[in-house]
Amino acid sequence: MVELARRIFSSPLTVLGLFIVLVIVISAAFAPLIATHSPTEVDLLSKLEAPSAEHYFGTDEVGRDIFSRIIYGTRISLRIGLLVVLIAFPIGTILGAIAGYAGGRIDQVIMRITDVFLSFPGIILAMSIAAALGPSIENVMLALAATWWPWYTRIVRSSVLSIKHSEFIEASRALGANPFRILFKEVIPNSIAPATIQASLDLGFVILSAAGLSFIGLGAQPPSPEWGAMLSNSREILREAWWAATFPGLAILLTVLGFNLLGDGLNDILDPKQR
Amino acid sequence: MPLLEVTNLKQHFTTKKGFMGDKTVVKAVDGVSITIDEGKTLGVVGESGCGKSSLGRSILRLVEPTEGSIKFEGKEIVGMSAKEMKELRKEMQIVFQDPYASLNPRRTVRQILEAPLIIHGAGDKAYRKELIESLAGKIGLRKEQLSNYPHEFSGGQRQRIGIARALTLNPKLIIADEPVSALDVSVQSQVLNLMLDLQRERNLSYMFISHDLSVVQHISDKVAVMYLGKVVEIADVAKVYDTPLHPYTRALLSALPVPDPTRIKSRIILQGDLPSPSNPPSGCTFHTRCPMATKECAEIVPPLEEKAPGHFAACIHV
Amino acid sequence: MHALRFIGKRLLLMIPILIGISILTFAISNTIPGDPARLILGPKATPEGLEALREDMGLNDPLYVQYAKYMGGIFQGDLGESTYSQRPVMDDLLRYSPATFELTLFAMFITLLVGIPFGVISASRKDRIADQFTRVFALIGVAMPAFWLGLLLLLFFYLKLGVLPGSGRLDGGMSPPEYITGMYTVDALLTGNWPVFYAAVMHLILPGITLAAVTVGMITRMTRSSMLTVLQSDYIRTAFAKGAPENRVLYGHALRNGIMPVITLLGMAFGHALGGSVLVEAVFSWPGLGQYAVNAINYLDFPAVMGVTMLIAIMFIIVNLIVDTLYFFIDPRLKHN
Amino acid sequence: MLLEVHNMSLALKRAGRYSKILEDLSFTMEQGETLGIVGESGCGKSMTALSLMQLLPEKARLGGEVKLQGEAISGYSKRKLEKIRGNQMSMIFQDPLTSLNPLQTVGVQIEESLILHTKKSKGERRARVLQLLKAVGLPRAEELIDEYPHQLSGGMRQRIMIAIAMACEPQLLICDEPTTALDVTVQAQILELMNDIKRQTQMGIIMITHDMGVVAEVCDRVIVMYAGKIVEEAPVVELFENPKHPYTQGLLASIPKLGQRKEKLGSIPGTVPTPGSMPVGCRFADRCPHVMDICRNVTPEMIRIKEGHQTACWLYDEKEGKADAAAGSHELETALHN
Amino acid sequence: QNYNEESEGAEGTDSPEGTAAESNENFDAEVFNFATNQDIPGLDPHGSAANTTFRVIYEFYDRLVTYEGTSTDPTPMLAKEWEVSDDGLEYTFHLVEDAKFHDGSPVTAEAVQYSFTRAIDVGKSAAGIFSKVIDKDSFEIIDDYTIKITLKEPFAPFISTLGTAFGNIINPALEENHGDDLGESFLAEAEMGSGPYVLESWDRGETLVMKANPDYWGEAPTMETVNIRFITEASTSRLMLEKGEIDLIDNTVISPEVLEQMKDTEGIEILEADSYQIDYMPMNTEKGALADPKVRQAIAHSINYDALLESVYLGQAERIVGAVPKGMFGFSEEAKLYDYDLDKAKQLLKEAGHESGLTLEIAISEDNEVRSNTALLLQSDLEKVGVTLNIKTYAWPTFLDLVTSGKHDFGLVSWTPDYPDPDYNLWYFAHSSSKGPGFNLAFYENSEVDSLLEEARTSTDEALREKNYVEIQNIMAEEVPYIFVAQPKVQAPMRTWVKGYELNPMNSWYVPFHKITKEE
Ligand SMILES: Nc1ncnc2c1ncn2[C@@H]1O[C@H](COP(=O)(O)OP(=O)(O)OP(=O)(O)O)[C@@H](O)[C@H]1O
Ligand SMILES: Nc1ncnc2c1ncn2[C@@H]1O[C@H](COP(=O)(O)OP(=O)(O)OP(=O)(O)O)[C@@H](O)[C@H]1O
Ligand SMILES: [Mg+2]
Ligand SMILES: [Mg+2]
Repeated sequence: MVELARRIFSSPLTVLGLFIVLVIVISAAFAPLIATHSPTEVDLLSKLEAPSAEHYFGTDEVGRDIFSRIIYGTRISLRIGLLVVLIAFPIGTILGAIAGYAGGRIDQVIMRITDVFLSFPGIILAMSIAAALGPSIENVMLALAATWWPWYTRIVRSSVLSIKHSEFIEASRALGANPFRILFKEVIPNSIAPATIQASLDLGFVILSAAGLSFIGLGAQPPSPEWGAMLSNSREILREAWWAATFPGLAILLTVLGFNLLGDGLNDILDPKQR
Repeated sequence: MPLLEVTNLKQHFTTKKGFMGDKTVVKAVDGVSITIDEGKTLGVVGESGCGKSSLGRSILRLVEPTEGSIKFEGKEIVGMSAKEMKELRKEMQIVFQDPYASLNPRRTVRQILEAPLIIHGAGDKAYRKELIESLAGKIGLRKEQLSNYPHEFSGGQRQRIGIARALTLNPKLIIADEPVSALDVSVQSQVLNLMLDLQRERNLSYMFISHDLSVVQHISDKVAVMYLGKVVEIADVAKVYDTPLHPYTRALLSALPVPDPTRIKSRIILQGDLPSPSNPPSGCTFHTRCPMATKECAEIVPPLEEKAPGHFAACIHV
Repeated sequence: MHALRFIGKRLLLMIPILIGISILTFAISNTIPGDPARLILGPKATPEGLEALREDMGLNDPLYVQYAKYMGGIFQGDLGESTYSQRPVMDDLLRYSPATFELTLFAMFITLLVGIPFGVISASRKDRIADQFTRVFALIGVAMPAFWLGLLLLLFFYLKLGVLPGSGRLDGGMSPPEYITGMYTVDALLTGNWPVFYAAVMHLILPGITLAAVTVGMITRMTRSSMLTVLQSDYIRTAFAKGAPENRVLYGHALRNGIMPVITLLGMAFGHALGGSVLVEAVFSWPGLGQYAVNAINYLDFPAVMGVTMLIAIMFIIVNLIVDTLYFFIDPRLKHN
Repeated sequence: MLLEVHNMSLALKRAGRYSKILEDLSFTMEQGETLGIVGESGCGKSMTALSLMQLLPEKARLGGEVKLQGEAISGYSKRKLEKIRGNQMSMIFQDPLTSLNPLQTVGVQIEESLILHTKKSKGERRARVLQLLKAVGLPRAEELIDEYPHQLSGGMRQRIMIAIAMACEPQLLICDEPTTALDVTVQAQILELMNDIKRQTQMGIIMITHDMGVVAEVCDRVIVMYAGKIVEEAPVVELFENPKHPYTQGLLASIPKLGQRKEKLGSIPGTVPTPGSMPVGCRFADRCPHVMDICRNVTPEMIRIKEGHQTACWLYDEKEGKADAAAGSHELETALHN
Repeated sequence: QNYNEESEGAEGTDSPEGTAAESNENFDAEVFNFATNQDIPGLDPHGSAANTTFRVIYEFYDRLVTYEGTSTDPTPMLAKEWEVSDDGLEYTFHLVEDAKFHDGSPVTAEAVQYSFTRAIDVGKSAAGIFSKVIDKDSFEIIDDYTIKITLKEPFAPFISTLGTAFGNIINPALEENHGDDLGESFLAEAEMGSGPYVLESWDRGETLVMKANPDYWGEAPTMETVNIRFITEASTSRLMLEKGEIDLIDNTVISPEVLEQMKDTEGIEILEADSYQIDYMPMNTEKGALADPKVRQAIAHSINYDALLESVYLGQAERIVGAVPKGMFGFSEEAKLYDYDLDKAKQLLKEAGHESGLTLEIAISEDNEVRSNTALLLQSDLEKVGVTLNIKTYAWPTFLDLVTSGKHDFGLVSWTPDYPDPDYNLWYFAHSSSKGPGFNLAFYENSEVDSLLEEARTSTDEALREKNYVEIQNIMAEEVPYIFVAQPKVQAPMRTWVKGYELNPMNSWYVPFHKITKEE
């Protein structure tokens, strides 16, 4: 533990990542305490006000406080990121482990299905789902999860393949353990590390993708303070009210950056090759 | 009746090689017959890739043998149902070469040692605890070390944990697949000593696989020398080492660097490397490297014959 | 010969994937509630007209019949007719895809040009300033919302500086070069049409950079980690032991080995860029597949949606096939196996 | 004098901290001599070799002085070092598969040394490469030159490594466990080749190994290392017949000898201390059957036992020491903790 | 706001001449650049219902009659004059004699007959209008330049319909290109008209280029070249307008908020004009609580119309009461206006038995700020009377499906009539035969309204028709199947150098390129 902490602190970028992620998590947890205004209350008298002591990040085109919206937006973004990863990760991991461990025909079938989803253009899937079920954050998450899991399948499968013939797994078989036990007690715990690191990076990427979908109007719907939607709504007045687009943009940038730095750091720390 | 009797065992692997998926057949074990008596050790030596591990693994049915018969205490193992086989697994265990790879890095030593007992539903919690702790003592671990993870141990300790795991179910036969090859000499001797002690104590039988001739000779009662999936010589250890018959055995023995600077050696240096088991030479598979090879060697597959009492070799020239 | 067999095999493998994709798309498009016939005819249509059109479009057939018909068409190179543009989907795809392809390829070009040297520098200066700098730079590219970046670039390079054009593939009023590949830069080059070539390149720069931002990050990161692994390998030590100077080792030995996983990733990056082009095309009014797809979905143009999806999937698979083939030629271990 | 090493020490950065890997190594070597370095895994044998070549990982602190043929190479610039590496001194690594670049043909890899250090023309280089291939006993040199490492067997690869190292006829050849990864029969071939080379050239060879058999076969003189320090140095016969340091004695005792069956082997209890947590005093103290108080407090100096034979142990003092306090392996029993 | 100042200052100080030079650079009096974000699906006048198509085919083709400037009265075009029989069934048109198609052949009575029969045969959008009253036997060619059309039944707005894009006259030479699809695939990408412009090139999704027709029979077109450019991103087209690369942006592209911001930009002008567009809210009268007129009335009372017009439309709209837009014939001045009266609303809800509150859902289609803001405001208004309004956004196809199949409570729709006659809107909105797919999205049914509508449609008596329409509006005001929210103004951002552009209230998509000039 101490060792881990020392490793983390020996890399300034990882510390930065950790810091950003912490700030986001804290903002999400204590949004009502941190926010200075309601995130959705419209105040037409004070629209497009520049940043000031009253409105730290200014106000948007209907007079909502951008700072508060961004703070509340962390909740949405974190929720999207976490839920998508939490849906995609187990599906991908289990399928990948089964494919890798079972091999043969099962592997073939699973990997072909994975290929289908992998080569399926995700954004079209998202658009179709939005068209079918209506644009909403939930549907965006569904679409993202549907296109995300194959990555975990691939990663886990390849790491399963690399440990599949390990002697400790062989030993377990020699002891008479059934495949189920081997899969869950021996194979999966030893092959999800790379996928876990990927998942931590993905938290950022999912948020980014969701913002992209919101940007083209498929994601979060108007009153909700989703960053991509905020950015989208204010893009036309980028020059008159720079703050309206800049802060949501920065929020996305920093969030993704934070998760990336952290994920990269974890990778460097956990990857035995680079020790 | 020998504890283990293996007759004409074959283990062929069909592999898709490379990008193309060309199928090749690797005859890893190609008609091996051996026996192991109770309380005795059979040493199996040979160079890398000659099929030693495959032999061990197919005896345990970790891979399905292609052909042949394996009898444990007279019972045929080949074709046995999964359920019966599970029962039998208590009797035969395996110890692996790599002390780093043979223990699940994410489980504590206690969990590792407890797993076999759980799998076979042996005893209750208290019993298991006691058994594990006594085993730990045997291999020189303190109780509190049981909750450590494998990476916190040295190679020798890990190898002993591997042996302890094999012992939890109190088997009769242990197949030790190069248990000391990855260890430093000073540690290797610890493990060898432990194995010898255990054998005496529990009347264990070993199949001891190694490529190190001196180690094999130290621990074995009988030795089988393998070359390209076949046993080329098998006999009591003294016979094999003192009067080796097969030219391969002789070459092996003479190639061994002896830790004695004063000894003057006359070496038989074999030419070339071990041929690929997927494309073995015709006739006697050794003829391509054999200093004694003649024309017939390329044609006749030499049978394993009793050339001297209790001393079998597969060569037409002895 | 080996290579041919390999490619043949891979092409065969595409078939189940494409069937899977077609089923998936078909299923999804058919869960979208709405009546394409009504969309075509608009709110002012007569019920008889609607019915006739639906019959005509085969919308009254059971789903599996529709699917079978569709697949039957595909094998004759017929992707059906777009209900929106009322042209064969194939024609539409030929019209829209070169733009996307050109943009994506250009972005890949930038990606390689920037990503690989950055990755190499980063790896060879691990944990030093240059490394930290390139890593942060790459990460910002990855983390920057493409649409935002696009807008900022437009604001700066188009409005403020006025050095680069703002939208479309050519200057207003300029007519495109003779259609050969549909990629304006290539066609202009082939026909020696220099003004058009210049304009086409200028128009590619901003969307290209925007699209490449993410992939540069991906490639830089992968190059870095792959180079780090390679730099620790024994043969690098051998090269140093021979007395080879650092640059010779870096570029002569390490890079070629380190580039392998990067090449694999390149296929993925290409797919990513294809997907990302939807957003970038929107910002830069780039008349490509992304725009076409958005339109197709907005108008329940199922044949078009199917067509685009299949095309993007095929492109993705083919690029990955090319990547694997490249791999095959670069790595002698695969050739001789 | 071919090589003089004075007080060489090395610290490496690990997880943000420097830890001492090598401490105060001093030894010398004559032209044509083969010096063996033995010791347990992790004791710093490879690091010693890499320190000599100055091919250390980044953030390494290397101290002391190294003189090659009287030239203090330890102070050389990168440029100058590149000139001597592969030229005056070469190195062969343990794993012949991973030590060759998988993407270059064998010919190109051998030729590289020639490009770097000689002014030979293309044709001359090719001729030299062919000559080298033949010299290391490889058949079909003409074809081999265009093959890739993966097409060759382990023994052939190791011969290629030797050819690379020999390309510029170095004065010093450092071999880091050159046969460990090989099969016995192939190992015998390579050792034979090494001995041939030794006979034919005046090259000094440093042979790193943990196999006492190999030491006995090829070395003239041996250095025994333990936990980053030299504990004993002696001519090969002297070392086997008259080992002084308890560690050396233990090491020799734990080797199963031909003719010795199912007997208890000697062994050394405990494990090697890790670089981060070296004990004060003698590093072997915790495992030593003869441990005394002084061992745990004061680091023993190298003591001359006889001409060419020295050891770092408190059991001995200058001259002949307390005559053979520890003699045979039988005293170093206690195999296991139980 | 200081960024704004700074940037303007920066631009100003950067190069006062620079800006001028730049605009000079992009100024070309011969070329008109028009930006829209909507692609053109196809060019067949009979096959498309898209405004972007109308805009260009209106320039490629001529019609019997047309709408000039801001007028919504049909004026002669190809038909220099016409007579209508007293029973309103027979129309005789006299064609101009110098009109020529772009291939040089004259525009004759045969072409007229050909065009209308094809419209009906093709059976798409255009047929929706014409097949009710004419079929292929309706035509009688009297001579080359005279044609008589006999309606199946009287249809008062007939002349008005002829001025729509569906009434464009196509060169019968199209027949040579027929194939088996009535030339649909050919005409989707080509034009065979006689209008002031010819199609020069069309890069789908990018630019459509029109060139002046040098042999145009009418007044020579002013613009030599017209580029219709597809720029999907509104902010990009805005930038390009500022740069002078674009002369005019489609009035649907930029939201009122941003237009507000653009007003002060130098060189840019926002053209404002009345339109017949109405934004309205159908309430499903066949479903749940909304089936009760009291509830609908209550809702009508709970909307703060003034605030809505002010904050959502930024004042650029007028409140309306009925389906007939202000300014159109038949508009009722007297229909009841519901005032913003929460007490009354609560009272009505109580009477209807919804004291304890009510939950309803409003469906809107995506990507329109005005609609989503309207819904938001509505939501907060209704909350005050205890009605919870959930907003659901749908993609346009899904939305269309939902509201035409009656699964909605509320919808929110914008609508512009194709021809300036109350018959158009009212028939669609109120006739029982139009329920659902016919776009009677309230599923409103009132037999009195039905018969009034039918009578007015078949009558030629303008006074009677007007009376009927007013009556219908009054009835509907009482029963409130729809809440008519606003009649917004059309605002088109353009360069100040654009002269002569008039927005027609009915055809707000129409840009008379052939009459527009550019003067610096
Ligand atoms: N599962 C398998 N699939 C395909 N080929 C295999 C498999 N297992 C072993 N082989 C092949 O069978 C041959 C014998 O392998 P085996 O591992 O039994 O040799 P070994 O004598 O144990 O060698 P080593 O000393 O290297 O452990 C080798 O050529 C090997 O490549
Ligand atoms: N790159 C490195 N960074 C930090 N410490 C290292 C590095 N490489 C090796 N070490 C440490 O240096 C010590 C000496 O390692 P070295 O490789 O020289 O041992 P060795 O005697 O060659 O062992 P072996 O017989 O296993 O090859 C070990 O404790 C090892 O953990
Ligand atoms: Mg083995
Ligand atoms: Mg080493």
